[in-house]
Amino acid sequence: MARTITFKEAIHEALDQEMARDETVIMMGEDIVGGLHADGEDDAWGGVLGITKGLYAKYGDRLLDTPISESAFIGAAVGAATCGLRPVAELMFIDFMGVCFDQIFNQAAKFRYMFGGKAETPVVIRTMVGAGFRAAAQHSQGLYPVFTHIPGLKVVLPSTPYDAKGLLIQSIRDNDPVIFCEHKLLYSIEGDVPEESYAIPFGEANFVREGDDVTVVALGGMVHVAGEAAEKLAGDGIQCEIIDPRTTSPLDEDSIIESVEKTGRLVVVDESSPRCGMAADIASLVATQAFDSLKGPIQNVTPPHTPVPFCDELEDLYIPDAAQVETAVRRVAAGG
Amino acid sequence: MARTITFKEAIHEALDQEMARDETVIMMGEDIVGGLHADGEDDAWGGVLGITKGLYAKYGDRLLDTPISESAFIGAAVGAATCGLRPVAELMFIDFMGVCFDQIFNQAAKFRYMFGGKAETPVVIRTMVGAGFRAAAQHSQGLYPVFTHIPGLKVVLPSTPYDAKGLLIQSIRDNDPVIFCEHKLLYSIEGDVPEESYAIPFGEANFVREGDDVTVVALGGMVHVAGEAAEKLAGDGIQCEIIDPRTTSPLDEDSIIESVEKTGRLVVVDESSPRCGMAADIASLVATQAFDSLKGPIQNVTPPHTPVPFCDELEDLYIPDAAQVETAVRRVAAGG
Amino acid sequence: MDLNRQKLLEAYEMMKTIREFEDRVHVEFATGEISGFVHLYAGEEASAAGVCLQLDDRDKIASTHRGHGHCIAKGVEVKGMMAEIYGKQIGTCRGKGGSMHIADLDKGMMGANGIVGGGPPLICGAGLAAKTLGTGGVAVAFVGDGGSNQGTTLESLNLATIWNLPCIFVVENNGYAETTPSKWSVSLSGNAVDRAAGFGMPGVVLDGHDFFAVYETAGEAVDRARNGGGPTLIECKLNRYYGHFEGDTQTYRGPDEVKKVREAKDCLALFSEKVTRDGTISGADLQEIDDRVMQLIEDSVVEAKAAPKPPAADLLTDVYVSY
Amino acid sequence: MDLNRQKLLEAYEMMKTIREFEDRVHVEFATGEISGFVHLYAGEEASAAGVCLQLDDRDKIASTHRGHGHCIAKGVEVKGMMAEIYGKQIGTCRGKGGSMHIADLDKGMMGANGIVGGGPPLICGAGLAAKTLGTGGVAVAFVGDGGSNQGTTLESLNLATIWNLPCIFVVENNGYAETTPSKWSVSLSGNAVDRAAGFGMPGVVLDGHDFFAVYETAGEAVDRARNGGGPTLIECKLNRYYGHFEGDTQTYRGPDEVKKVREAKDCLALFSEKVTRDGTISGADLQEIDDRVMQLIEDSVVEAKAAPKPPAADLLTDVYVSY
Ligand SMILES: Cc1ncc(C[n+]2csc(CCOP(=O)(O)OP(=O)(O)O)c2C)c(N)n1
Ligand SMILES: Cc1ncc(C[n+]2csc(CCOP(=O)(O)OP(=O)(O)O)c2C)c(N)n1
Ligand SMILES: [Mg+2]
Ligand SMILES: [Mg+2]
Repeated sequence: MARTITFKEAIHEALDQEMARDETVIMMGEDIVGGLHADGEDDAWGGVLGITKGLYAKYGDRLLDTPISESAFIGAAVGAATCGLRPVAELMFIDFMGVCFDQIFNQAAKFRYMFGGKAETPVVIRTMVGAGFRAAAQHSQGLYPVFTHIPGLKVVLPSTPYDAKGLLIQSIRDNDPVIFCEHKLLYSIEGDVPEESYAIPFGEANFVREGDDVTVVALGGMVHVAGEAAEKLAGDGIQCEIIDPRTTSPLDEDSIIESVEKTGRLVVVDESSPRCGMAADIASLVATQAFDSLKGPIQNVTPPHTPVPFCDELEDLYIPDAAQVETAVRRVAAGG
Repeated sequence: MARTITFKEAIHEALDQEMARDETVIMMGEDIVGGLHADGEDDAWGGVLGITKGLYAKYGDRLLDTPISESAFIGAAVGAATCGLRPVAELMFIDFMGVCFDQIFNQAAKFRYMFGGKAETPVVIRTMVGAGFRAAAQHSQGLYPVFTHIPGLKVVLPSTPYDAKGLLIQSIRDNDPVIFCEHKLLYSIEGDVPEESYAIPFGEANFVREGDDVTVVALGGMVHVAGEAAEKLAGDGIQCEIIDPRTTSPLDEDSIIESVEKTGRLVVVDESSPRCGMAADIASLVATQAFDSLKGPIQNVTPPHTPVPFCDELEDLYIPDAAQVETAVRRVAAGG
Repeated sequence: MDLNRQKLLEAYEMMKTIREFEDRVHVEFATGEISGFVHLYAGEEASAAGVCLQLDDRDKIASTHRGHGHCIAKGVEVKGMMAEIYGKQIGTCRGKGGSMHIADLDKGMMGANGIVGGGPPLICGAGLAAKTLGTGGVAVAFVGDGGSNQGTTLESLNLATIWNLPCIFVVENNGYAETTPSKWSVSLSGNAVDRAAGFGMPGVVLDGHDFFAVYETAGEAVDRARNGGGPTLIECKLNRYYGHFEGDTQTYRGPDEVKKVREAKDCLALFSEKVTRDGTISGADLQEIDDRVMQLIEDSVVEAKAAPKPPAADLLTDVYVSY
Repeated sequence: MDLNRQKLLEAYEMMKTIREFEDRVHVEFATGEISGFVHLYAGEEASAAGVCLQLDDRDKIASTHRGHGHCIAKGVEVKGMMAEIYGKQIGTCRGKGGSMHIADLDKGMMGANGIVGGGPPLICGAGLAAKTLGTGGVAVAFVGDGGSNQGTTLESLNLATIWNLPCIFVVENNGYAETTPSKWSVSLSGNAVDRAAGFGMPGVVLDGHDFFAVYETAGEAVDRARNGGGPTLIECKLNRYYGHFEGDTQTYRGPDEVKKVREAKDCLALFSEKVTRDGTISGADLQEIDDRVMQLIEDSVVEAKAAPKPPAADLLTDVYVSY
């Protein structure tokens, strides 16, 4: 039975159902219970945005508050994952990766390969990504391209409540280390989500909208921006095919290529930094694998090569918007 | 007066000349003096590969050995750079970025922007990159795409002794944070290097070889691999234009585009991981900015999406070789 | 202590300015006109003031996400700060940094920091620069109890010792890191100061509501650092009056916790009482300062609100010195 | 101490196996047939053996770049290890890890580690898993004096305390991190143990050449951990016989430094002397072990050399469980 719930609720529900289903699922992070060892209410916060609130009442010690020691507790999640648990660790903002990246990219990501196939590390790192919160340069980054770059990691970037739930359940059941990226502007969006548990397989893009004229690959929050542009463009007879890869690693290359084979035109819309970013990655995929189908230049719509500014107006300029996508689509539709 | 010296000597010489020229240049890193506080010989190591050996005798306390606390000492270099020094910090292997990345990407890289243009952070981080040393998964990575991804950082990747000296001098004189990547397999290569001091500007690619048929953009150690392939191909009448960007950030986009406008064909050869890597970045640049000049698909030659294996034979298979470049060039030359 | 009347008035004005600044930001934030994450320092003023009044122009500080108090204490212009929090072009950082990133290098203020534990390594660098350049300067890292558990902080303690740096680490232990109590998160003891010895430096713990205690201890640490005696760790036990950030309902705190602290441990009240009791300073003197401070804060809000946002072009500027 | 004859013979065989393994790798490395970075544990055997003989199958260890000794002590197969160092398919890690990455999770050996300080966070996780799953297991992180300065290690000490984990941190202080002496780099005192108290855990320092001292102290720490008493820090003062890695000329060491240590502080000699002195064990018993060990090492080298390299296809396998 599907109901309309928020992205945030979908994440909470996925965690709840998996913790209920599997006793080896545990969670850890800063203030994910929140207040536990203090004098006031237990479970006061449930994470900085309240996403895990209520889980402590159900699962008790399987939720662990942590000190501000990301290397130690993310590393502990990684270590515990090799010892029979399925930890879900919360890195509050992906921007904090700089104090704990080693445990993710040199340890979790490489164990299986370095150890000759004799390790499994089923750890999930949930983390907030993206701009739009007026949170400035150190709390607004995408950074998932950095994780996508690392062999051994899987990277998930849901854009809807439905996908958030199904992909998080898959992340927890998956036997490889997964970076689960939650775009902070999406938490409040609503969508139909089945009550029952379901897993969405990795590496299967979602065709958000079908169309014959231009392929638009959009990621995370940008899926909605692209949708807005597509709506407008449809009025002018330009039909966009919007593809949401949902996971950047593995990437559903086939779906992207197939679509470009049909449309001959590609726009990639992504909110992470442009250099060595996701847009470049996907543009390169198509330029190397589906070049002959292309009728004209690929257009990437990304922020500029700058940190994220604080001031609202500048931040709004920083984030790609529907108008930019529209322009890009019109340009490729006109060309070739 | 130019003499033939090694890449390693060129780096030593650049450091020596800059320390002599400018008293605010200091150096820090693990064992860069080596033995200083111990009972045997001072300056016993001069860094793990002996590159800084001899500088302590000349510059004394301006070289600082450090504990194995990369966050603290890389951060100290960053902090000192905002207080009137020009520190050159050595991160022994770029693979160790995971324990200190925050000080680089959230602090050094963002100060100027976050502080409204009121900061300069002239810090250089020298670091070893690349595979081929049989050093396995945690000591053999490229990782410069991760730094290239970050706005606010400059990233340098020299391929010859001449470039190593000139680019390192520029790095030290530069007023922005610079990641200076030394490919460990290049240390022993020789080349002509002027004795006098000179700086090579950033963002100016080197046309290693001119040719009309195929543009080959190659980076770091791959410049030599591409050269080998080009030599062979020339025998068969295929003329490669080899471009070595020398700095990945800033990237000399114009030179790459101009060359592709001439040849219509592009092969990118890079040793870093393929996803969101340098090859993808450059392929995307061309697919978005010079598409109409392209006569056929771009070919990227990179390692597979795997960690670096230990065993010699597997590592050799991992690293792109001249045969792979040759095949790629022949394919693009034949197509379109 | 070298606290003459002049210096006492200065201390009071500094603390009062911080308090009024924070109280006002609290009020203005609630109107919705201020964006982003804002962490207020109210209640902790004696720490910033007691330390920074021992510093001079050669000296550097690095702060935390809760940075306004340190900024004001190190002499950053209040109007620029307020405008920065409003994201305006006349802000200290041209509106590009916001509350969590106010910095003014010319004043020796190396930045608030969005990364817990971001400051201590930088301060090792500031100390190293002072030592290398022979400026005689010292460098102070402020860090929270939560930040005292960050590896970057712990490494910095050791580095400062073995490099013999003129550094001071001030742990402002306000009892919480967000909701997490320091009595649990800091080695189960709640005492960050206990770590000093293991890192080879003197450690002092004190009542951080007491300006005089902070001032005296900081003075000793600064002297030691300036004279080549190396680093010190100072732990100030104190309290924050508002939530972790604006919007925090603070249900994790005991019911009357903040109320009690405000009544018994207010650093401004304690200070006023002490200096007026012995007659050095009159109530009227303080009132005069209060009035001036209120006016300054009022003006800073009015000017901040009226000021223009940065132009669109600013999005792309100041990423690099040259590129 | 529960050291019966059987256990003593086991201890001797373990230490002897490590010694012969390392001595032989040293010799073989010089021929050029072994690639990469190889860090030998010779001289430090009493630490690995003293600790690991207190552990059982439920228990986990994490090691460092200098990992061979810990692997052998935790029961990893010597032939597989040797083959791994040669990069062969029959190696513990199919030739894909090499000396710095030998791991055998089935044996509770969570890996050597190329990253200094990589192990302690992982060991917090192993301890947490044991606690959560109620296995009764304990988890031990070995870390060098150099590694004791890494933020990851320091954070882990605090985490283990506040989560009350069944963890033990064994700092093997061999006097150097590469060329850098611990008497300087570790808080100027050279004593990592001094940090234990600040992180709320017992700390014990001992002579790491003395198997009996290590064994006894480790036993107490293991007992405490198993019984819910939380973590312990043990610092073993010891020496390495070879260079930091193979190829290191060690000119940073005092002229006769290693020679003197080998003469006065050899853990195998001290052990043999003690157990033969009181007659529990005869020289012939030890000789028998020596012979067996020599043969094992000889066989492991012969087999390793003869074994095939992994097939080319292995380059692409085992990046993920599924992708
Ligand atoms: C590396 C990092 N981890 C987590 C956070 C999120 N965060 C911001 S402030 C804070 C609590 C800090 O507590 P404390 O250091 O005691 O300072 P206080 O807020 O009490 O002044 C946390 C967890 C962060 N900004 N950076
Ligand atoms: C994070 C990190 N920094 C630096 C290195 C390089 N490195 C490898 S071993 C070593 C010295 C380690 O010293 P110690 O911890 O005392 O162990 P020991 O070698 O003495 O056994 C260094 C600096 C590394 N591998 N990882
Ligand atoms: Mg606090
Ligand atoms: Mg050591």
